[in-house]
Amino acid sequence: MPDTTYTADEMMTVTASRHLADGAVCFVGIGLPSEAANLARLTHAPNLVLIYESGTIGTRPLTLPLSIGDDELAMTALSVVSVPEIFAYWLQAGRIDVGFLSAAQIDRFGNLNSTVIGPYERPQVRLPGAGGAPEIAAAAGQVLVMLRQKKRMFVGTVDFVTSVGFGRDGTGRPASWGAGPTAVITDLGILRPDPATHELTLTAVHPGVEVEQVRNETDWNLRVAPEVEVTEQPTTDELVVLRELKQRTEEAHRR
Amino acid sequence: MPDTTYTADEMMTVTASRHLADGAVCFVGIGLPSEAANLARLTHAPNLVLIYESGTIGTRPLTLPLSIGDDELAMTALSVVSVPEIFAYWLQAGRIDVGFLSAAQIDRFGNLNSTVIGPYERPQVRLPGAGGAPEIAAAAGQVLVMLRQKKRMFVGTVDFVTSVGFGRDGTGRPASWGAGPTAVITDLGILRPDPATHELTLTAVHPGVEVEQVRNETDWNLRVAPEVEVTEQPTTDELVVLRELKQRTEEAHRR
Amino acid sequence: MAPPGAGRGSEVGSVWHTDAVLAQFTTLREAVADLIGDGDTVAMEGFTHLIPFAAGHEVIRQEKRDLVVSRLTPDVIYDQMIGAGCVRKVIFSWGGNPGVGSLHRLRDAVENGYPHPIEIEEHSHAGMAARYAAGAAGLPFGVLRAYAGTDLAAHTSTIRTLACPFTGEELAAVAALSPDVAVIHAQQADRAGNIGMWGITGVQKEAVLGARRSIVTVEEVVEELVPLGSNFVVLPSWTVTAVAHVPHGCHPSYALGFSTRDNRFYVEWDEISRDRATFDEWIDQYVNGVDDHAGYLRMVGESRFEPGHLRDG
Amino acid sequence: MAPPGAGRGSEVGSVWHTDAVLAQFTTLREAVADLIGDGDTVAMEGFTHLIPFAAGHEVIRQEKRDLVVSRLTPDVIYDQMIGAGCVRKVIFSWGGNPGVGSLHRLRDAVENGYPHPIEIEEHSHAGMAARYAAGAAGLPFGVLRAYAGTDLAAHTSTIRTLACPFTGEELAAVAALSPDVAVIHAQQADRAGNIGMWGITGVQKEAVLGARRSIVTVEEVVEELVPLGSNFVVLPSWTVTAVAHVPHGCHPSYALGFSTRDNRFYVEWDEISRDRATFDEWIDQYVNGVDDHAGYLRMVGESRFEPGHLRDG
Repeated sequence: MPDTTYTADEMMTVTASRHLADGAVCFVGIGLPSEAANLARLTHAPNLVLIYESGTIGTRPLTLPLSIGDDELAMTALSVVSVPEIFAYWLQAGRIDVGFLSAAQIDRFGNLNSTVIGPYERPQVRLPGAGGAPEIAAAAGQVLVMLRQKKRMFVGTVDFVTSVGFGRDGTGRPASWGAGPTAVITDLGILRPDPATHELTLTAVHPGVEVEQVRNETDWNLRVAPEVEVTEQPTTDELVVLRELKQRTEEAHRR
Repeated sequence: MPDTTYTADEMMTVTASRHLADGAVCFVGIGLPSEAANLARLTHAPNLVLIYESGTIGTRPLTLPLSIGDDELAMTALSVVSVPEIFAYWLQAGRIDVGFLSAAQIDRFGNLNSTVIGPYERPQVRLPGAGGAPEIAAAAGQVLVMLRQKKRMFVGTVDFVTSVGFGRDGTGRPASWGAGPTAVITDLGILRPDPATHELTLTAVHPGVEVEQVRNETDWNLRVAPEVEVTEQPTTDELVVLRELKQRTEEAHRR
Repeated sequence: MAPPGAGRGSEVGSVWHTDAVLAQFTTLREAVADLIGDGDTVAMEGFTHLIPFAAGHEVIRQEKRDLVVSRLTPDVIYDQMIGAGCVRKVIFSWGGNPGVGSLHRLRDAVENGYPHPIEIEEHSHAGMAARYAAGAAGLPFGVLRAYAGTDLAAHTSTIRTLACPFTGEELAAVAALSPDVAVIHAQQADRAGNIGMWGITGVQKEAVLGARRSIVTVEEVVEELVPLGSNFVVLPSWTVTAVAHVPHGCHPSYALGFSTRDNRFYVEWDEISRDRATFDEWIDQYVNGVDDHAGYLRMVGESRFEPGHLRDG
Repeated sequence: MAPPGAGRGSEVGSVWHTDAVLAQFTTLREAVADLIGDGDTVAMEGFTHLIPFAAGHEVIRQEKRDLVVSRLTPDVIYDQMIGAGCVRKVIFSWGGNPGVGSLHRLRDAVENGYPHPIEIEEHSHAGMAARYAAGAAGLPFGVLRAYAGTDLAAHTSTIRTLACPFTGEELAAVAALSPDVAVIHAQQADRAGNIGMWGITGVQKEAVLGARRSIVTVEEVVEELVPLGSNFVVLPSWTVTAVAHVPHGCHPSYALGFSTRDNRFYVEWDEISRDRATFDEWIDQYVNGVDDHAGYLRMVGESRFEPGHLRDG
């Protein structure tokens, strides 16, 4: 049963969580991806395998971690391995089905920037940097990207390619890699790469969102699919689970 | 107090054990080296660190292992690591002070053969092969070699270089490696490489052994040091500890 | 070299369907029948400890042929498989009977071509370990400081050299070893098929992670894996293909916490394997003459185990 | 690249004298004074868990200068050291306040050259991990499938490419990272100075094994290390230079089994560090205004720890 009282962020998180099939192996970044992945695990995908770059494999946190290495992740994991091992034996080896990323900028070919705004040597804003993202973007079977649709984040070309989507011109992704970004899930809708050109294309909007709104929050001439779907509203169950998860998390982090 | 009733093998083992200083980190092969290293640990070198290639670090076996991965090694170790790790992080990284090897053949420049007698493609005798020896021979701070002095084993040139001493002509050991074989300890005496030519030279005989005996059991024209020392007889304590160790071991292996 | 992430799933609608299925519990007979084919490259690993003998016997019983078998220490398990005619090629680094002497069936095959000629591909332990590690990491090769000055590289095509792009130092490169099937014995599986092992674990983790398929025999099935002891290693269920509950499946090797090594058997093997007829007789009686590992254990006799170290499997 | 085995001992008579000495128990003050010099490359590692904050504060207190500091996740510890003027260069892969936002002191140094300009050398986590692993393995470089198509390689001289000698595939090579000093916090040392840690251990083992010298602060000193929990890692005493008993030496990070992460502090740090004056005040009060970590803990107040998770140190 759909619940009509939800926020745009909740819509985004629920939509992202629905992209994760039960039993998939998911390499999760902190923040929005972690929230969506754990929502999936607590709803339709109880056997989702969550791997965090701190080395926790098969972790089942009760609360969302504030940091990628919180004790909740270690204590609820099937096993914990070293950081060199998690990147070599688990990510690089191609054992990850879904890599889940966010970023400060994304361009029309799904390339991600989390390094700098402005020139590298004299940045206007120095962002945190790559972390595990470049190799997740390359090696995961597919990549899901989650970020809020804002004009300053959806830019024609990113200031710095931290993680490769389809390359600067859409042809830069080697065939031997994973499929790359298959969906960019925002608070307004879903963008997917065009099968031929790899240009991100609006294929779905969330209920009540107009295509024009998405265009306005995109700093390039956004392609729109011939038929734009409307995503399904969150169910009451999804919202209840998500809100309880966030409440438990806030209580834990306040301590 | 010296004990005059001992075997040539016991003399060899005791002599080898005396080459290990307390606190040294020793990478140990099975058989004679393992016996000598554990004798040292149970006598003058209680803090000798024994590492076996099965991944056991700081092991303190009560009985000698029959195989390099016996449970006695795992259960008495400070820690156990994987085999890839023991070779990469511990041996290759240069953490080993003394590598302790044996072989089927040794040549005048301390090169060791444990691969084949005869040509490689059509061997007369197919020996077990390299195991950990080539990298122990290269990376350990120094190498001690233990084997019985027999003409068929002390050959002018080995049929196959499994582990490098000083190379085929005595000049083949890179300066960046460990010191290589510093002593070849046999049941008759001790051979050491000449500082200039690296040719193995008889520097000591065990009590009661004539230089001529050693020459007769060497299949090349053996160099003899100007002054050949005589090694010290085993003490009663050394013999008691060694014999108890061997008896415990035999009882354990008979089960 | 399989590309990372390629060919492991397919997108249907907006949901990714994964191949990362959980391990199936099965019998060892079914696992060997289904997962090991003639001509496969098979790594039956275990460094003295946890050697998967029951699986080796099942391979003999099912008359698998032309196998390429890899192992750091071929040990008695490959001696048996070679003597029984299952093996076309051995990839190894130390082929002896530890603490006892030769592997007579391996030697007979290499020296005399009996029961048929076999190929060998020979490395050092360090090289083999680096090959498995590269396989587990999805890299086409491993780098190590090794082989220089030895005669090994001249006889082994999976050893090459490469220069460090920073210092120019010349190092050894070894080709990754990614077996078709990895077979290991472990102490425990939980009910979901997650594998736990401890003590000396050799290259088993790397062999399984680098292999296309894997079979794990276990001493016991438990509700939950509880890490204990030094070097507790976990293989998640989704990295394993088949799990079979085979108590004492590693005899005459041992499983720490369950049994001790049957050193006497290793000594006796020297006599059994030295003579072709005695060997054939032993295989007929102890392997082909029984239905499964339980039958083998009855033949061997419970007296062979150290009672104090046994638990019910 | 130091050659393997070279320069670590000398032969006197027939006995090898080793440099492999056991770790010395000392105070953190002495350890930092003796082992960290101005200009050194220092790796203070810990992935969220077990971050050696007490040691970082001691570095600030002793006014170390021109340090090259490496860490996958610079975190608040390097933010403090950078703001206090100890750092010449940061080698890193993710420089944020996890779950909170920016490291303001790091940003102020990079964006505005305050308190002085700093150099950066930037990798991905995978690359940094491979660099530490190469250092621990005594190799001059590590190999990984990474960086292709990104703008990182163009800005970082410790990233190059090399071709697989078997397949021709082009891969990334990263220069080994072998710090002058590695500094970590662990749960336990035994009386001989052997170190035990568990839970998330990041790259700490590699950092210590790859470093010339090392300092380990520990939550407690025990008679004997008893492996427990997943991923129990041991560093033998002879691989460590100095051990100091510093309970809660990782606050506001956490030590599994001893404390929980002080998430509130990380959130508050955002405000403290945003402003130069507020930052200076905090350092004056909490670091320079106290003699040692016990003093810091008194300032912070025991109320900051989760009582249920604490044991007496």
